[in-house]
Amino acid sequence: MTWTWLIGAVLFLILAPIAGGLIAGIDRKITARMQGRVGPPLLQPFYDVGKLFEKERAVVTTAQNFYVLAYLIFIAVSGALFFAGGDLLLVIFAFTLAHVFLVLGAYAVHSPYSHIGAERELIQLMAYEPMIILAAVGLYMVTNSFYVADIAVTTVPAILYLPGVFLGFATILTIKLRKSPFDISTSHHAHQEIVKGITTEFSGSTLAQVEIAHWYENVFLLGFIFLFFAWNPVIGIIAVVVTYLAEIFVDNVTARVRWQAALKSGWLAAVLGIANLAILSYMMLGGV
Amino acid sequence: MSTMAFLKRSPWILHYDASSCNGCDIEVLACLTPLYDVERFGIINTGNPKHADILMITGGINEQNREVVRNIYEQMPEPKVVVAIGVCAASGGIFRECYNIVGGVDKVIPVDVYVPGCAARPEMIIDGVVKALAILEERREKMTGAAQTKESARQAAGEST
Amino acid sequence: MPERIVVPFGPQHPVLPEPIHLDLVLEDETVVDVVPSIGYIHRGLEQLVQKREFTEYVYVAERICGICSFMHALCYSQGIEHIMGIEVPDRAKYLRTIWSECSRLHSHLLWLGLFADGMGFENLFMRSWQLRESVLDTLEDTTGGRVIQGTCKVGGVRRDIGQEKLDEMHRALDPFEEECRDLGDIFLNDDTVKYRLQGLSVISKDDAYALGAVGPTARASGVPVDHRETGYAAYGDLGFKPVVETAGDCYARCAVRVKEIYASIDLIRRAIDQIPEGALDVKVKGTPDGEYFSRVEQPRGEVVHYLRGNGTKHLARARIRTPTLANIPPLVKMLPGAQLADVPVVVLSIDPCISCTER
Amino acid sequence: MGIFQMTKTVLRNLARGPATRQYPAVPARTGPITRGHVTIDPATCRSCGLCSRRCPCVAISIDKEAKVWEIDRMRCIACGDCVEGCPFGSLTMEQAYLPPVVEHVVERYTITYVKPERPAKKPAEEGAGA
Amino acid sequence: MQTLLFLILFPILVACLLLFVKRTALRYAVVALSALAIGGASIYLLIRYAFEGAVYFAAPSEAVGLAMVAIEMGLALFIIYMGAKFRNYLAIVLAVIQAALVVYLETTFSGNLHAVNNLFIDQFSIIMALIIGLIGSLIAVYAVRYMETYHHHHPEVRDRQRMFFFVIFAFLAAMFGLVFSNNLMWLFFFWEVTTISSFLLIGYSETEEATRNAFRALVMNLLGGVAFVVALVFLAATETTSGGVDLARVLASGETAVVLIPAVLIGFAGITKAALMPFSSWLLGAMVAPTPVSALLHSSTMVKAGVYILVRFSPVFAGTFAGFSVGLVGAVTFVVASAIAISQSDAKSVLAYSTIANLGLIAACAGVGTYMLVWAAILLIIFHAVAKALLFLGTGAIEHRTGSRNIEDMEGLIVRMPRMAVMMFIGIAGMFLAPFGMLISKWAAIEAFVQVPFGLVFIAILAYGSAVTVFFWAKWMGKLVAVTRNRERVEKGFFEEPWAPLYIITGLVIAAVALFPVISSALIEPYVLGIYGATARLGEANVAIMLLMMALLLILPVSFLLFKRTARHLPAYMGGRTATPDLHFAGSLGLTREAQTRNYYLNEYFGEAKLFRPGAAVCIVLILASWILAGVAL
Amino acid sequence: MTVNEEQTTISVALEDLTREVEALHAGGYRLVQIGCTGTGETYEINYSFDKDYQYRNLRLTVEPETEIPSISGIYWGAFVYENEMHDLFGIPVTGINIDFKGTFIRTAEKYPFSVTRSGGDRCRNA
Repeated sequence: MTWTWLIGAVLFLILAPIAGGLIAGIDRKITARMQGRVGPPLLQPFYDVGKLFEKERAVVTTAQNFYVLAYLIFIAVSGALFFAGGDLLLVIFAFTLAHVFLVLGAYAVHSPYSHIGAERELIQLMAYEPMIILAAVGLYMVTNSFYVADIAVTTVPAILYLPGVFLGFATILTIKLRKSPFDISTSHHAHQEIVKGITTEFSGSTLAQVEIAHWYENVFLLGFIFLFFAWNPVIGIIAVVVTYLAEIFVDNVTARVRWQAALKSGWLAAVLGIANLAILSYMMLGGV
Repeated sequence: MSTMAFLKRSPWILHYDASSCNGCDIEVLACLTPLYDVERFGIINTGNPKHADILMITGGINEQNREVVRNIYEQMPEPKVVVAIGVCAASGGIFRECYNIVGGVDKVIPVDVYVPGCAARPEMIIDGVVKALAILEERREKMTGAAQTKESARQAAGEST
Repeated sequence: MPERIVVPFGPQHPVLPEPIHLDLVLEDETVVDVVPSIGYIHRGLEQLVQKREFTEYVYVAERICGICSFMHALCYSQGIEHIMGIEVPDRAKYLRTIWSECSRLHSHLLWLGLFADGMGFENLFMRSWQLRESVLDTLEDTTGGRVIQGTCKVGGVRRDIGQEKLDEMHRALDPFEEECRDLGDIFLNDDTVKYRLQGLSVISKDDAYALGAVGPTARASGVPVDHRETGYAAYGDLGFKPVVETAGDCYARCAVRVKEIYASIDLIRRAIDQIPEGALDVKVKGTPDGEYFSRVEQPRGEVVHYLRGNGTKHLARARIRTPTLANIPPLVKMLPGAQLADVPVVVLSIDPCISCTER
Repeated sequence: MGIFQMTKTVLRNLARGPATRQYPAVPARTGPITRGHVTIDPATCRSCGLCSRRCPCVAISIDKEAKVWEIDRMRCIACGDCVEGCPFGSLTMEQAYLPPVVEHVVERYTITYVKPERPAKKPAEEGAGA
Repeated sequence: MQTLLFLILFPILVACLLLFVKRTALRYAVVALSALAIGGASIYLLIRYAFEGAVYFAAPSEAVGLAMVAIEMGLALFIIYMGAKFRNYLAIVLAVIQAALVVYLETTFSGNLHAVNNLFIDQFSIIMALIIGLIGSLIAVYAVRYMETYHHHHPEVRDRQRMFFFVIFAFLAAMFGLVFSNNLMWLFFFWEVTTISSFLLIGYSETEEATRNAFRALVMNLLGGVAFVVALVFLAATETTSGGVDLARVLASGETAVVLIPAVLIGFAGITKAALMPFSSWLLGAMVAPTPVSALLHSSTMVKAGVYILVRFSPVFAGTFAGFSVGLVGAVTFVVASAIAISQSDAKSVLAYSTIANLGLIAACAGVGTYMLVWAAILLIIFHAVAKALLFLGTGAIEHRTGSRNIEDMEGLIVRMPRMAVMMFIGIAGMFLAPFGMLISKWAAIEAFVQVPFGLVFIAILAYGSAVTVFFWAKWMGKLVAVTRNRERVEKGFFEEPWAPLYIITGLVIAAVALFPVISSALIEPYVLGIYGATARLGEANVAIMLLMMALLLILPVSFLLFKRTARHLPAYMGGRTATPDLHFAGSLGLTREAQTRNYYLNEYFGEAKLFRPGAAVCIVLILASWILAGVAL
Repeated sequence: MTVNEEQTTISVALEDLTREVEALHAGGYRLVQIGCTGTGETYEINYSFDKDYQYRNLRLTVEPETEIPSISGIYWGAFVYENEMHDLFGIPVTGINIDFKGTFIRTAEKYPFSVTRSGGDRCRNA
């Protein structure tokens, strides 16, 4: 057993917030350009988070800090597991656990808006969970391993076998990135009927932690996209960039949908994934 | 403690219409739009007092709004500043003599910056925010100082729980 | 089913540019009951008529609302002119029409932006407001103010628009219309927008009429009420036809406004073509004595200024019934059954102007 | 295609670059008749008080005895009625806007008009209260 | 051998003793002591036999067999009597058919009804025995106090506690017998005893609803019973090839095609007992019974008998289409029941649906029956038993304290009953969150299904099913942790509450997580290895990670200390309206209203009315398919 | 193209109000507004209706404190005007379908437009 996995994890824990913040900055800049604006400085996300840490500590209930901290830690842990090359399913479950903590934080504050945000977050969770599991299964079917370490070094162009899964995953990626049309539980940009939804009652450093967790999450998700193209790192990186740009684009050309549509989209994406996998397994059986 | 002063690079605003005629409100919103784009300065219109640093109030505040304004002001975490936008927010403006107008935001909560005009223009509002930033920064320094003193006093007293 | 969520919606709320409060009762996210409450912008400016001379009151009327500003001034002035029997010069009438329609453009574009924002479509909000800025620039160049014009007065208008500027405006209209049509296409054809709007909160023609809906809210349900048909100001000369839709849902309400933008551009074009030379105002002599219900079609619908003079410099009473007030009963009927996510969309679909409503 | 109807606009925005007016760097856009703020030429004011009477907000007050002309900037709605009404052309509507202030401002000007002799202009300007 | 007999017979003894105990204090003493004895014995069993693999015992057969038939006839008569009394003729018909078949079996095939060894024990039996011995007896202890309060709250219900505890202990005995029997005739006997026990306990309150639900349970279980007897007849008839009624011989017979038919029939009995769709309604109806009954019979033990038998037969199912079909019944049940659980607000209904769902999942694993899946299924049985028992008992305790078992009314439990809330939290976390057991099993199941032909169907179902599971558990958790202001604390000190069983079970939940690698390597893996010659185990690195996560969870509360001092407390955002900390705000019409936060139930999509019928229909088709496929295979 | 607008005003007695309004309702008129004017000692209440720009105005003159029947049973949307009338003028209106009981428009002083209001300066911040 080597210690290389530890390097991946540590690098993720250190670099992901930096990369995530930069990605967020670039995202905001590009979004602004798409809207005909100049947009904030590139480092704006860091200023924001730095500012939030400077603010007074104000809470509705002390318990909220516990849940948010747990959210941050488990997001970081699941990302670290991923970059350490761990079992993809375990990563996904840790990831779900992290989100459940965020939801619980929103429930704990016991306020109408964060409550609705929490319910919606759960609906989102329910919407994307099947697809994310299927994505892992799809990668397994192609590479014969659930371990990220194995999937990442595969020579099989997974995307060619899993176009449907990838499309489905791209759909739920919109939910995960909290981008329009699926930014129903909380929203970065446009105003929302539920104020800030799940983060309504979080302020100051608590909100900053949510933000940092989001950076971690984004890097992790981009890493996940990379797995589909892992056989060629150059193409992989290009694909990640293109996918993210496409997400920004979609964010900018759609209205937010209702939760029903979010749920249906997520589940239909999963159906797409299933169809892809069914064909794949048929082909594999036929090939034997 | 930190003296990085991120605060003035990332002022998040909260806008509330406390009995104004809409004129100033739409100009506040216009600040967000491509032509003025206050996000250049890191400004985001949060709409949520818990996230906001700058409270922008328009209008002369009527009887019902008194409580609301006080309420959202209290809900904003320190450090915070209040910018009164338009002459109504400063003095009640043309509605000053109406029976239902309190007449100026400063009669309800402390105001730090007054932006004149009827309606205040986006450029003036931007100026107002810039002016508020200096005050915000001042307040932050004071707050960190105070917190440190308090913390050390507490530790000295050996207080627990 | 006792599982009902009660949410205080507003007065301070990010999707509400103006304070109004709703007590929402939800089942899951479906609105089952809504009790609105207003009064956060009630200033009591109707009573100011007793402290301001009737000619000065036009400044107050302008500030009933910063969006419908010009048309409030217009409605007020027309009312006084009717009571005092003043005939306004034709050029002033045309100028009033041009400014009215510019205001309508700016109001509708503003509304489209807010509406997009309510749907969570940030880019569309930005785009609408970006277009609106060119209208505001024109207004500023011709009246001196972006949102509060201050050019209408009893007896005429305070400023002229030079021929040069008129020509410039005329030239600018074509590219502007093209951009507006692009914008309108997005509102009318985009799938996500349609998904959010179609079939949402339908008000039938009969209901709309019975509930006293006015303006685009009524016209979207097929009730062809548009006060411009009575031909006040210069509308009588311009061949005006109201825009009417029949579906009665939020999409129709949006469509009416989008098409009114095109209509307004057309009206401005024709008004600039036909504008006659002449005086800008007539001297106002004497004081008003008598009463009149002055009505004007604002972007949000029909506004009624009931003015009553008693022969002194101060009016005895000004009672202003604004379109939003008339549209509140339909709104109360629209909300139940909608989703929470639709609440801002439905509320915005009547284009509420709370500061008008409450005065 | 119904979906992504916004594409054209987005691409145009990307191609054209930002429409933003870089406000603090570029001065604010004003028109020729923009109503910014009212200024007085104390040298020509004859203390008739018409402006004060016309003002719909009671922002202007004038003390004929003390020869003081006051304007409460926090009341003035810049309607320009006073300028139109001034029979001596002492008032002008400037295009420039007033800067924000941290205190309520009432600007005072001492009227220097003394009969038809040469009046000495006093360079009082805004920001008196700051 | 002695321990086995002790575990079967001792509870009967206690049961009879309890028939004569009237006073609660005395009953408590008796129950607690016997619980100690039973628990101790089952732990002894673990220590004694854990490392020995399957051990068989030749117990006296003739006399016992006869006695059993006699008792079975007696029970049939009892059912006929009850059926006549309450005019439930279907029950009578089924009981008569069953009795007739038993008589037919005894008379026609009397020579074929012998097993070499009547009793046996292996690691799987040990696990089951531990569940029954520890959880079952803890529930019994809890029930003493509970029933006292129950009658206090429900004066209209006739006090039949002596009968109640008699049945409880008789049931424990039957359960032990069930998992130790190698003779399928014996197994069937104990099977029937659990059916009757369940009938008696569900109908305890003697209300019309209770009686109706009791009969529903009876009828459905009898249906399974009939199938069981038919299977026995078939086995007896084909004794030479199939191995007759000797379980070990049947499983080892190798004549898959022959054995498959009885396996499918017994599997059907398992399906009815495990309340899979379309038979789920009896378990839901059973929720009218006092909570300990729900906990004991309908979540932790009796329904486990259903999946126990399925798991036992999974080597037979493995690789057959019939087995696949049975597995699909489980999978469909899993997703449909989970989805319906979303629309429920009654805590016991949610628990019931979740039980059905999890049993479905276990059945899915058992039906497909590869070694990894059997491994996962047994793990599921363990974790489900502990967590569900905790949740049921917790719900009962909450109901007695707050007067409601509606989840909405559990809002702010963390403030009102903090210890109970933490226990419930742990229980719920045990049902779906990452470091806890159920999720480990799900994870294993997914990894296993991937390797099965057509396993994709199961994976797809599992993916959706676990997504909806997260939804309904998390929203319940959210209710518990909501920090409500101005609410009174209604909980007493640690030792003042009669919650000792709860504390212990909470400890068991945590212990199960912490020790699951040990449980797996000491019990499950040897068992699976013994049967399949191969076994599943989780990667060591992953186990370490899971433990790390557990540790983190325990460390995190430290953050409370971090924040406590300096934070300023703000009231919740109420749109700027004047509001009090307990969420009353100034509403329209001048009224003061309370902001209410209620969970979503999404009835439109996940309503019982909407999903049950299609789900049941699919399951019926699948069950029929399993029969046909088994027939075709023959 | 242009429609001529006509305005007519008819005085009605309190007891005839409901009947008249019903007649207009039956005649296909829509409710435009209800407005109130204080005229020294009494209130003039204008019920305005419109049909194809024909403006009909029912004028009711009442003493202060006279209870007025609500017409919200006939025109559902009348409640906004009636509540407003109550809140600003202090005119008691009975039987409003959505009765805000004085909380529709909350004012710093009660019934600012009431004719019976005891003196005092109505201006604030003068």
